[in-house]
Amino acid sequence: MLIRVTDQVLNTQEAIAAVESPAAGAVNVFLGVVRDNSLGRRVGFLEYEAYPSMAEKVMREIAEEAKTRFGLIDCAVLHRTGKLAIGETSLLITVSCGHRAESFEGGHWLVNEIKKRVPVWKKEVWEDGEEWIEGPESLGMQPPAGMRA
Amino acid sequence: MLIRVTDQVLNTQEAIAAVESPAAGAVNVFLGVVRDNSLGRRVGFLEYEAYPSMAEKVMREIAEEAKTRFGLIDCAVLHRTGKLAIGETSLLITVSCGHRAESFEGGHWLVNEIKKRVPVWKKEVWEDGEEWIEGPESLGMQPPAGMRA
Amino acid sequence: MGYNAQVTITILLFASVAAAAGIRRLEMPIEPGDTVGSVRDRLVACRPELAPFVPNLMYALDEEYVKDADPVRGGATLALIPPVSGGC
Amino acid sequence: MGYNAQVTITILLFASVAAAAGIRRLEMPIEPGDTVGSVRDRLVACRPELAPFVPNLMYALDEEYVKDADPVRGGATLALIPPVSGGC
Repeated sequence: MLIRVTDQVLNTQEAIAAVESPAAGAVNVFLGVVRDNSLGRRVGFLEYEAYPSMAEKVMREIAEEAKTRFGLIDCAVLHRTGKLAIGETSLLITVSCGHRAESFEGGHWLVNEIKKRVPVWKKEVWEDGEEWIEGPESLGMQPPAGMRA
Repeated sequence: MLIRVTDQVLNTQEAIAAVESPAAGAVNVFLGVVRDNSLGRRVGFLEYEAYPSMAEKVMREIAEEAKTRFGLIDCAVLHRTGKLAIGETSLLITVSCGHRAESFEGGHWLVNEIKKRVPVWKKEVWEDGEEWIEGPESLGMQPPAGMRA
Repeated sequence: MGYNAQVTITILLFASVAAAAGIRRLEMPIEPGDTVGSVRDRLVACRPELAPFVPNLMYALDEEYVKDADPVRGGATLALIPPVSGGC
Repeated sequence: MGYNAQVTITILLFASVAAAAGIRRLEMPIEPGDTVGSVRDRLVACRPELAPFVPNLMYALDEEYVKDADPVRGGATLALIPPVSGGC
Protein backbone atom coordinates (compact mmCIF):
# COMPACT_ATOMS: atom_id res chain seq x y z
CA MET A 1 0.00 0.00 0.00
CA LEU A 2 1.59 3.23 -1.18
CA ILE A 3 0.93 6.15 1.21
CA ARG A 4 2.86 9.39 0.89
CA VAL A 5 2.81 13.07 1.80
CA THR A 6 5.39 14.86 -0.31
CA ASP A 7 6.33 18.22 -1.76
CA GLN A 8 7.32 16.55 -5.04
CA VAL A 9 5.16 16.26 -8.17
CA LEU A 10 2.79 13.25 -7.93
CA ASN A 11 3.36 10.53 -10.52
CA THR A 12 0.21 8.86 -11.83
CA GLN A 13 2.01 5.92 -13.44
CA GLU A 14 3.78 5.11 -10.18
CA ALA A 15 0.47 5.12 -8.28
CA ILE A 16 -1.18 2.86 -10.88
CA ALA A 17 1.77 0.46 -10.88
CA ALA A 18 1.59 0.32 -7.07
CA VAL A 19 -1.91 -1.25 -7.15
CA GLU A 20 -1.52 -3.58 -10.15
CA SER A 21 -2.47 -7.21 -9.61
CA PRO A 22 -3.28 -10.17 -11.91
CA ALA A 23 -6.62 -10.48 -10.08
CA ALA A 24 -7.62 -6.85 -10.77
CA GLY A 25 -10.31 -6.24 -13.37
CA ALA A 26 -10.70 -2.55 -12.59
CA VAL A 27 -8.43 0.29 -11.56
CA ASN A 28 -9.79 3.69 -10.62
CA VAL A 29 -7.62 6.79 -10.42
CA PHE A 30 -8.64 10.10 -8.89
CA LEU A 31 -6.70 13.31 -9.38
CA GLY A 32 -7.58 16.33 -7.27
CA VAL A 33 -6.34 19.25 -9.34
CA VAL A 34 -5.80 22.96 -8.61
CA ARG A 35 -8.41 24.86 -10.57
CA ASP A 36 -8.37 28.48 -11.62
CA ASN A 37 -11.43 29.53 -9.63
CA SER A 38 -13.04 29.02 -6.25
CA LEU A 39 -16.47 30.39 -5.34
CA GLY A 40 -16.18 32.89 -8.16
CA ARG A 41 -12.68 34.16 -7.27
CA ARG A 42 -9.73 33.72 -9.63
CA VAL A 43 -7.08 31.64 -7.91
CA GLY A 44 -3.39 32.40 -8.50
CA PHE A 45 -2.01 29.35 -6.75
CA LEU A 46 -2.62 27.14 -3.71
CA GLU A 47 -0.43 26.31 -0.79
CA TYR A 48 -0.96 23.03 1.05
CA GLU A 49 0.36 22.51 4.56
CA ALA A 50 0.27 19.15 6.34
CA TYR A 51 1.04 17.56 9.68
CA PRO A 52 2.98 15.04 7.60
CA SER A 53 3.51 12.11 9.98
CA MET A 54 -0.09 12.18 11.23
CA ALA A 55 -1.44 12.77 7.70
CA GLU A 56 0.29 9.60 6.47
CA LYS A 57 -0.97 7.69 9.50
CA VAL A 58 -4.58 8.76 8.93
CA MET A 59 -4.32 8.16 5.15
CA ARG A 60 -3.13 4.63 5.89
CA GLU A 61 -6.01 4.02 8.32
CA ILE A 62 -8.54 5.26 5.76
CA ALA A 63 -6.96 3.13 3.02
CA GLU A 64 -7.06 0.00 5.21
CA GLU A 65 -10.69 0.69 6.04
CA ALA A 66 -11.51 1.16 2.33
CA LYS A 67 -9.86 -2.17 1.46
CA THR A 68 -12.04 -3.99 3.97
CA ARG A 69 -15.26 -2.09 3.26
CA PHE A 70 -15.12 -2.37 -0.54
CA GLY A 71 -13.05 -5.55 -0.96
CA LEU A 72 -10.27 -3.67 -2.72
CA ILE A 73 -7.12 -5.53 -3.75
CA ASP A 74 -4.90 -2.55 -3.08
CA CYS A 75 -4.89 1.23 -2.97
CA ALA A 76 -2.47 4.14 -3.00
CA VAL A 77 -2.96 7.61 -1.52
CA LEU A 78 -0.54 10.45 -2.23
CA HIS A 79 -0.95 14.05 -1.11
CA ARG A 80 1.23 16.88 -2.21
CA THR A 81 2.20 19.86 -0.06
CA GLY A 82 3.74 23.26 -0.73
CA LYS A 83 2.94 25.72 -3.50
CA LEU A 84 0.87 24.29 -6.37
CA ALA A 85 0.10 26.01 -9.66
CA ILE A 86 -3.20 25.77 -11.59
CA GLY A 87 -3.48 22.32 -13.18
CA GLU A 88 -1.16 20.59 -10.71
CA THR A 89 -2.32 17.53 -8.79
CA SER A 90 -2.73 17.87 -5.02
CA LEU A 91 -4.28 14.46 -4.33
CA LEU A 92 -3.74 11.20 -6.19
CA ILE A 93 -5.66 8.06 -5.30
CA THR A 94 -5.59 4.71 -7.07
CA VAL A 95 -7.59 1.60 -6.21
CA SER A 96 -7.61 -1.85 -7.78
CA CYS A 97 -10.31 -4.50 -7.38
CA GLY A 98 -12.19 -7.25 -9.16
CA HIS A 99 -14.97 -5.22 -10.74
CA ARG A 100 -15.79 -1.67 -11.70
CA ALA A 101 -18.52 -0.81 -9.19
CA GLU A 102 -16.28 -1.21 -6.14
CA SER A 103 -13.51 0.73 -7.86
CA PHE A 104 -15.75 3.81 -8.22
CA GLU A 105 -17.43 3.43 -4.82
CA GLY A 106 -14.16 2.72 -3.01
CA GLY A 107 -12.33 5.60 -4.71
CA HIS A 108 -15.15 8.05 -3.99
CA TRP A 109 -15.38 7.01 -0.35
CA LEU A 110 -11.60 7.40 0.05
CA VAL A 111 -11.62 10.97 -1.27
CA ASN A 112 -14.55 11.93 0.95
CA GLU A 113 -12.90 10.54 4.09
CA ILE A 114 -9.56 12.16 3.26
CA LYS A 115 -11.35 15.49 2.96
CA LYS A 116 -12.85 15.00 6.44
CA ARG A 117 -10.04 13.50 8.48
CA VAL A 118 -6.54 14.02 7.08
CA PRO A 119 -4.64 16.93 8.70
CA VAL A 120 -3.88 18.90 5.54
CA TRP A 121 -4.81 22.54 5.03
CA LYS A 122 -5.15 24.68 1.97
CA LYS A 123 -4.45 28.37 1.48
CA GLU A 124 -5.82 30.10 -1.59
CA VAL A 125 -3.70 32.92 -2.93
CA TRP A 126 -5.25 35.47 -5.29
CA GLU A 127 -3.84 38.59 -6.89
CA ASP A 128 -4.93 40.74 -3.94
CA GLY A 129 -4.94 38.47 -0.92
CA GLU A 130 -4.93 35.02 0.58
CA GLU A 131 -7.06 32.88 2.87
CA TRP A 132 -6.84 29.56 4.70
CA ILE A 133 -9.78 27.51 3.46
CA GLU A 134 -11.31 25.78 6.45
CA GLY A 135 -13.04 22.82 4.96
CA PRO A 136 -16.80 22.78 5.53
CA GLU A 137 -16.58 18.97 5.28
CA SER A 138 -14.01 18.65 8.06
CA LEU A 139 -15.09 16.62 11.08
CA GLY A 140 -13.97 19.62 13.15
CA MET A 141 -16.36 22.08 11.53
CA GLN A 142 -19.26 23.23 13.70
CA PRO A 143 -22.63 23.84 12.06
CA PRO A 144 -23.69 27.52 12.15
CA ALA A 145 -24.94 28.54 15.62
CA GLY A 146 -28.44 29.39 14.43
CA MET A 147 -30.60 30.20 11.46
CA ARG A 148 -30.69 33.82 10.37
CA ALA A 149 -34.12 35.35 9.83
CA MET B 1 -13.07 14.82 -26.99
CA LEU B 2 -10.76 11.86 -27.55
CA ILE B 3 -12.62 8.76 -28.80
CA ARG B 4 -10.70 5.78 -30.20
CA VAL B 5 -10.98 2.08 -30.97
CA THR B 6 -7.49 0.73 -31.55
CA ASP B 7 -5.39 -2.42 -31.46
CA GLN B 8 -2.51 -0.47 -29.90
CA VAL B 9 -1.66 -0.26 -26.18
CA LEU B 10 -3.76 2.43 -24.43
CA ASN B 11 -1.81 5.33 -22.98
CA THR B 12 -3.11 6.69 -19.66
CA GLN B 13 -1.09 9.90 -19.78
CA GLU B 14 -2.43 10.74 -23.23
CA ALA B 15 -6.02 10.23 -22.05
CA ILE B 16 -5.46 12.41 -18.96
CA ALA B 17 -3.80 15.15 -21.03
CA ALA B 18 -6.77 15.06 -23.43
CA VAL B 19 -9.21 16.21 -20.71
CA GLU B 20 -7.02 18.71 -18.86
CA SER B 21 -8.47 22.18 -18.32
CA PRO B 22 -7.68 25.13 -16.01
CA ALA B 23 -11.28 24.94 -14.75
CA ALA B 24 -10.99 21.25 -13.75
CA GLY B 25 -10.76 20.47 -10.04
CA ALA B 26 -11.15 16.72 -10.47
CA VAL B 27 -10.06 14.13 -13.01
CA ASN B 28 -11.26 10.54 -12.80
CA VAL B 29 -9.60 7.73 -14.71
CA PHE B 30 -11.01 4.25 -15.15
CA LEU B 31 -8.98 1.32 -16.44
CA GLY B 32 -10.75 -1.91 -17.37
CA VAL B 33 -8.04 -4.53 -17.05
CA VAL B 34 -7.77 -8.18 -18.14
CA ARG B 35 -7.83 -10.30 -14.99
CA ASP B 36 -6.58 -13.83 -14.53
CA ASN B 37 -9.93 -15.36 -13.65
CA SER B 38 -13.56 -15.22 -14.69
CA LEU B 39 -16.33 -17.04 -12.82
CA GLY B 40 -13.76 -19.33 -11.28
CA ARG B 41 -11.96 -20.23 -14.52
CA ARG B 42 -8.31 -19.31 -15.11
CA VAL B 43 -8.10 -17.01 -18.12
CA GLY B 44 -5.12 -17.29 -20.51
CA PHE B 45 -5.88 -14.18 -22.53
CA LEU B 46 -8.80 -12.22 -23.98
CA GLU B 47 -9.61 -11.31 -27.54
CA TYR B 48 -11.71 -8.21 -28.20
CA GLU B 49 -13.50 -7.73 -31.49
CA ALA B 50 -15.28 -4.50 -32.44
CA TYR B 51 -17.44 -3.02 -35.15
CA PRO B 52 -14.92 -0.17 -35.07
CA SER B 53 -16.68 2.66 -36.91
CA MET B 54 -19.97 2.10 -35.07
CA ALA B 55 -18.18 1.54 -31.75
CA GLU B 56 -16.52 4.96 -32.04
CA LYS B 57 -19.84 6.53 -33.04
CA VAL B 58 -21.66 5.07 -30.02
CA MET B 59 -18.76 5.90 -27.66
CA ARG B 60 -18.96 9.52 -28.85
CA GLU B 61 -22.74 9.63 -28.32
CA ILE B 62 -22.37 8.23 -24.79
CA ALA B 63 -19.55 10.68 -24.01
CA GLU B 64 -21.62 13.66 -25.24
CA GLU B 65 -24.55 12.50 -23.13
CA ALA B 66 -22.28 12.13 -20.07
CA LYS B 67 -20.95 15.67 -20.55
CA THR B 68 -24.47 17.08 -20.51
CA ARG B 69 -25.84 14.85 -17.75
CA PHE B 70 -22.96 15.36 -15.29
CA GLY B 71 -21.67 18.77 -16.38
CA LEU B 72 -18.30 17.34 -17.35
CA ILE B 73 -15.69 19.62 -18.89
CA ASP B 74 -14.34 16.89 -21.16
CA CYS B 75 -13.98 13.15 -21.44
CA ALA B 76 -11.99 10.56 -23.36
CA VAL B 77 -13.00 6.98 -24.17
CA LEU B 78 -10.53 4.50 -25.64
CA HIS B 79 -11.19 0.83 -26.28
CA ARG B 80 -8.58 -1.67 -27.31
CA THR B 81 -9.19 -4.62 -29.63
CA GLY B 82 -7.26 -7.79 -30.50
CA LYS B 83 -5.45 -10.16 -28.20
CA LEU B 84 -4.86 -8.85 -24.66
CA ALA B 85 -2.74 -10.47 -21.96
CA ILE B 86 -3.51 -10.51 -18.21
CA GLY B 87 -2.94 -7.03 -16.77
CA GLU B 88 -3.43 -5.18 -20.05
CA THR B 89 -6.01 -2.38 -20.30
CA SER B 90 -9.03 -2.97 -22.55
CA LEU B 91 -10.96 0.18 -21.68
CA LEU B 92 -9.63 3.59 -20.67
CA ILE B 93 -11.93 6.42 -19.66
CA THR B 94 -10.98 9.85 -18.35
CA VAL B 95 -13.32 12.64 -17.29
CA SER B 96 -12.59 16.14 -16.02
CA CYS B 97 -14.99 18.41 -14.15
CA GLY B 98 -15.25 21.02 -11.42
CA HIS B 99 -15.67 18.75 -8.40
CA ARG B 100 -15.07 15.19 -7.34
CA ALA B 101 -18.64 13.86 -7.05
CA GLU B 102 -19.46 14.36 -10.74
CA SER B 103 -16.12 12.87 -11.74
CA PHE B 104 -16.96 9.57 -10.00
CA GLU B 105 -20.63 9.56 -11.02
CA GLY B 106 -19.90 10.54 -14.63
CA GLY B 107 -17.09 8.02 -15.00
CA HIS B 108 -19.18 5.21 -13.52
CA TRP B 109 -22.16 6.01 -15.73
CA LEU B 110 -19.91 6.06 -18.81
CA VAL B 111 -18.49 2.59 -18.11
CA ASN B 112 -21.97 1.17 -17.47
CA GLU B 113 -23.37 2.58 -20.72
CA ILE B 114 -20.36 1.41 -22.73
CA LYS B 115 -20.90 -2.08 -21.38
CA LYS B 116 -24.53 -1.98 -22.58
CA ARG B 117 -24.37 -0.26 -25.94
CA VAL B 118 -20.95 -0.26 -27.61
CA PRO B 119 -20.53 -3.01 -30.26
CA VAL B 120 -17.45 -4.71 -28.82
CA TRP B 121 -17.26 -8.40 -27.99
CA LYS B 122 -14.96 -10.40 -25.79
CA LYS B 123 -13.70 -13.96 -26.18
CA GLU B 124 -12.11 -15.67 -23.20
CA VAL B 125 -9.39 -18.13 -24.03
CA TRP B 126 -8.37 -20.74 -21.43
CA GLU B 127 -5.86 -23.55 -21.59
CA ASP B 128 -8.52 -25.97 -22.86
CA GLY B 129 -11.06 -23.91 -24.74
CA GLU B 130 -12.56 -20.56 -25.58
CA GLU B 131 -15.91 -18.82 -25.43
CA TRP B 132 -17.51 -15.61 -26.64
CA ILE B 133 -18.79 -13.86 -23.52
CA GLU B 134 -22.22 -12.50 -24.29
CA GLY B 135 -22.61 -9.67 -21.86
CA PRO B 136 -25.51 -10.12 -19.44
CA GLU B 137 -25.67 -6.30 -19.23
CA SER B 138 -26.06 -5.83 -22.98
CA LEU B 139 -29.25 -4.12 -24.10
CA GLY B 140 -29.66 -7.08 -26.48
CA MET B 141 -29.74 -9.71 -23.75
CA GLN B 142 -33.14 -11.30 -23.08
CA PRO B 143 -34.05 -12.20 -19.52
CA PRO B 144 -34.36 -15.96 -18.91
CA ALA B 145 -37.65 -17.34 -20.30
CA GLY B 146 -38.99 -18.44 -16.91
CA MET B 147 -38.11 -19.24 -13.35
CA ARG B 148 -36.91 -22.74 -12.63
CA ALA B 149 -38.55 -24.61 -9.76
CA MET C 1 -34.77 -4.16 -62.95
CA GLY C 2 -31.16 -5.33 -62.66
CA TYR C 3 -29.57 -6.70 -59.51
CA ASN C 4 -27.54 -3.75 -58.20
CA ALA C 5 -26.54 -1.84 -55.09
CA GLN C 6 -29.89 -0.05 -55.00
CA VAL C 7 -31.66 -3.30 -54.22
CA THR C 8 -29.09 -5.13 -52.18
CA ILE C 9 -28.15 -4.80 -48.54
CA THR C 10 -24.79 -5.55 -46.94
CA ILE C 11 -24.99 -7.71 -43.83
CA LEU C 12 -22.20 -7.72 -41.22
CA LEU C 13 -21.70 -10.56 -38.73
CA PHE C 14 -19.56 -10.39 -35.60
CA ALA C 15 -18.12 -12.48 -32.79
CA SER C 16 -20.10 -15.66 -31.94
CA VAL C 17 -22.45 -15.11 -34.91
CA ALA C 18 -19.59 -14.74 -37.40
CA ALA C 19 -17.94 -17.82 -35.91
CA ALA C 20 -21.12 -19.90 -36.28
CA ALA C 21 -21.83 -18.74 -39.84
CA GLY C 22 -18.20 -18.93 -40.93
CA ILE C 23 -18.65 -15.59 -42.70
CA ARG C 24 -18.33 -11.96 -41.62
CA ARG C 25 -19.98 -10.11 -44.48
CA LEU C 26 -22.48 -10.90 -47.22
CA GLU C 27 -24.80 -9.15 -49.67
CA MET C 28 -28.48 -9.95 -49.97
CA PRO C 29 -31.11 -8.73 -52.43
CA ILE C 30 -33.98 -6.86 -50.80
CA GLU C 31 -37.60 -6.58 -51.85
CA PRO C 32 -40.08 -3.72 -51.59
CA GLY C 33 -41.49 -3.52 -48.08
CA ASP C 34 -38.54 -5.32 -46.48
CA THR C 35 -37.87 -4.64 -42.82
CA VAL C 36 -34.98 -5.55 -40.56
CA GLY C 37 -37.01 -8.55 -39.41
CA SER C 38 -37.96 -9.81 -42.88
CA VAL C 39 -34.37 -9.60 -44.10
CA ARG C 40 -33.20 -11.39 -40.96
CA ASP C 41 -35.82 -14.13 -41.46
CA ARG C 42 -34.69 -14.80 -45.07
CA LEU C 43 -31.07 -14.90 -43.93
CA VAL C 44 -31.86 -17.41 -41.18
CA ALA C 45 -33.87 -19.49 -43.68
CA CYS C 46 -30.70 -20.01 -45.77
CA ARG C 47 -28.39 -20.21 -42.75
CA PRO C 48 -30.27 -22.12 -40.06
CA GLU C 49 -27.14 -22.21 -37.89
CA LEU C 50 -27.98 -18.58 -37.02
CA ALA C 51 -31.41 -19.40 -35.57
CA PRO C 52 -30.22 -19.96 -31.97
CA PHE C 53 -28.73 -16.45 -31.88
CA VAL C 54 -31.89 -14.63 -32.97
CA PRO C 55 -33.53 -14.20 -29.52
CA ASN C 56 -30.56 -12.14 -28.28
CA LEU C 57 -29.65 -10.19 -31.43
CA MET C 58 -29.73 -6.43 -31.77
CA TYR C 59 -29.59 -4.75 -35.18
CA ALA C 60 -27.83 -1.67 -36.50
CA LEU C 61 -28.71 -0.07 -39.83
CA ASP C 62 -25.89 2.17 -41.04
CA GLU C 63 -24.44 2.16 -37.50
CA GLU C 64 -27.69 3.16 -35.79
CA TYR C 65 -29.58 0.72 -33.55
CA VAL C 66 -32.95 -0.19 -35.14
CA LYS C 67 -35.89 -2.47 -34.37
CA ASP C 68 -37.27 -5.51 -36.20
CA ALA C 69 -40.10 -3.52 -37.74
CA ASP C 70 -37.91 -0.72 -39.15
CA PRO C 71 -37.71 -0.54 -42.98
CA VAL C 72 -34.43 -1.21 -44.78
CA ARG C 73 -33.08 0.80 -47.72
CA GLY C 74 -31.16 -0.54 -50.69
CA GLY C 75 -27.44 0.15 -50.34
CA ALA C 76 -27.60 0.14 -46.53
CA THR C 77 -25.47 -1.91 -44.16
CA LEU C 78 -27.27 -4.09 -41.63
CA ALA C 79 -25.18 -5.35 -38.71
CA LEU C 80 -26.29 -8.30 -36.58
CA ILE C 81 -25.18 -7.39 -33.06
CA PRO C 82 -24.91 -10.20 -30.53
CA PRO C 83 -25.00 -9.10 -26.86
CA VAL C 84 -22.10 -6.73 -26.40
CA SER C 85 -19.52 -7.05 -23.67
CA GLY C 86 -17.25 -4.13 -24.21
CA GLY C 87 -15.47 -2.50 -21.37
CA CYS C 88 -14.12 -5.02 -18.98
CA MET D 1 9.88 17.75 41.14
CA GLY D 2 11.94 19.43 38.41
CA TYR D 3 10.57 20.91 35.20
CA ASN D 4 11.33 18.20 32.62
CA ALA D 5 9.92 16.26 29.68
CA GLN D 6 7.85 14.08 32.02
CA VAL D 7 5.71 17.03 32.99
CA THR D 8 5.68 19.07 29.82
CA ILE D 9 3.64 18.69 26.67
CA THR D 10 4.59 19.77 23.15
CA ILE D 11 1.90 21.73 21.33
CA LEU D 12 1.81 21.94 17.53
CA LEU D 13 -0.05 24.68 15.64
CA PHE D 14 -0.95 24.64 11.95
CA ALA D 15 -2.32 26.72 9.11
CA SER D 16 -4.65 29.58 10.21
CA VAL D 17 -3.93 28.92 13.90
CA ALA D 18 -0.15 29.02 13.40
CA ALA D 19 -0.53 32.22 11.36
CA ALA D 20 -2.61 33.89 14.11
CA ALA D 21 -0.28 32.84 16.94
CA GLY D 22 2.90 33.51 14.97
CA ILE D 23 4.29 30.24 16.30
CA ARG D 24 4.15 26.62 15.13
CA ARG D 25 5.40 24.74 18.18
CA LEU D 26 5.68 25.34 21.92
CA GLU D 27 6.20 23.46 25.20
CA MET D 28 3.88 23.81 28.17
CA PRO D 29 4.09 22.41 31.72
CA ILE D 30 1.22 20.12 32.65
CA GLU D 31 -0.36 19.43 36.00
CA PRO D 32 -1.84 16.30 37.51
CA GLY D 33 -5.36 15.76 36.18
CA ASP D 34 -4.81 17.82 33.05
CA THR D 35 -7.00 17.06 30.06
CA VAL D 36 -6.88 18.21 26.46
CA GLY D 37 -9.42 20.86 27.35
CA SER D 38 -7.63 22.17 30.46
CA VAL D 39 -4.32 22.48 28.59
CA ARG D 40 -6.10 24.22 25.72
CA ASP D 41 -7.77 26.64 28.15
CA ARG D 42 -4.44 27.62 29.77
CA LEU D 43 -2.91 28.10 26.31
CA VAL D 44 -5.77 30.37 25.20
CA ALA D 45 -5.48 32.31 28.48
CA CYS D 46 -1.91 33.33 27.58
CA ARG D 47 -2.64 33.64 23.84
CA PRO D 48 -6.11 35.17 23.54
CA GLU D 49 -5.66 35.52 19.75
CA LEU D 50 -6.42 31.78 19.61
CA ALA D 51 -9.86 32.10 21.23
CA PRO D 52 -11.82 32.61 17.97
CA PHE D 53 -10.48 29.30 16.60
CA VAL D 54 -11.54 27.19 19.57
CA PRO D 55 -15.13 26.37 18.46
CA ASN D 56 -13.83 24.64 15.30
CA LEU D 57 -10.67 22.98 16.64
CA MET D 58 -10.01 19.26 16.72
CA TYR D 59 -7.18 17.80 18.80
CA ALA D 60 -4.68 15.01 18.21
CA LEU D 61 -2.60 13.49 20.99
CA ASP D 62 0.45 11.70 19.58
CA GLU D 63 -1.24 11.69 16.14
CA GLU D 64 -4.53 10.21 17.33
CA TYR D 65 -7.73 12.28 17.39
CA VAL D 66 -8.90 12.85 20.98
CA LYS D 67 -11.68 14.70 22.79
CA ASP D 68 -11.62 17.64 25.21
CA ALA D 69 -12.10 15.39 28.24
CA ASP D 70 -9.27 12.96 27.39
CA PRO D 71 -6.28 13.00 29.79
CA VAL D 72 -2.86 14.18 28.61
CA ARG D 73 0.44 12.47 29.46
CA GLY D 74 3.77 14.19 30.11
CA GLY D 75 6.03 13.96 27.06
CA ALA D 76 3.10 13.75 24.64
CA THR D 77 2.51 15.93 21.58
CA LEU D 78 -0.81 17.74 21.35
CA ALA D 79 -1.75 19.11 17.92
CA LEU D 80 -4.40 21.78 17.47
CA ILE D 81 -6.16 20.83 14.26
CA PRO D 82 -8.20 23.52 12.50
CA PRO D 83 -10.84 22.23 10.08
CA VAL D 84 -8.97 20.21 7.48
CA SER D 85 -9.35 20.69 3.76
CA GLY D 86 -7.08 18.10 2.28
CA GLY D 87 -7.83 16.53 -1.05
CA CYS D 88 -9.00 19.05 -3.54
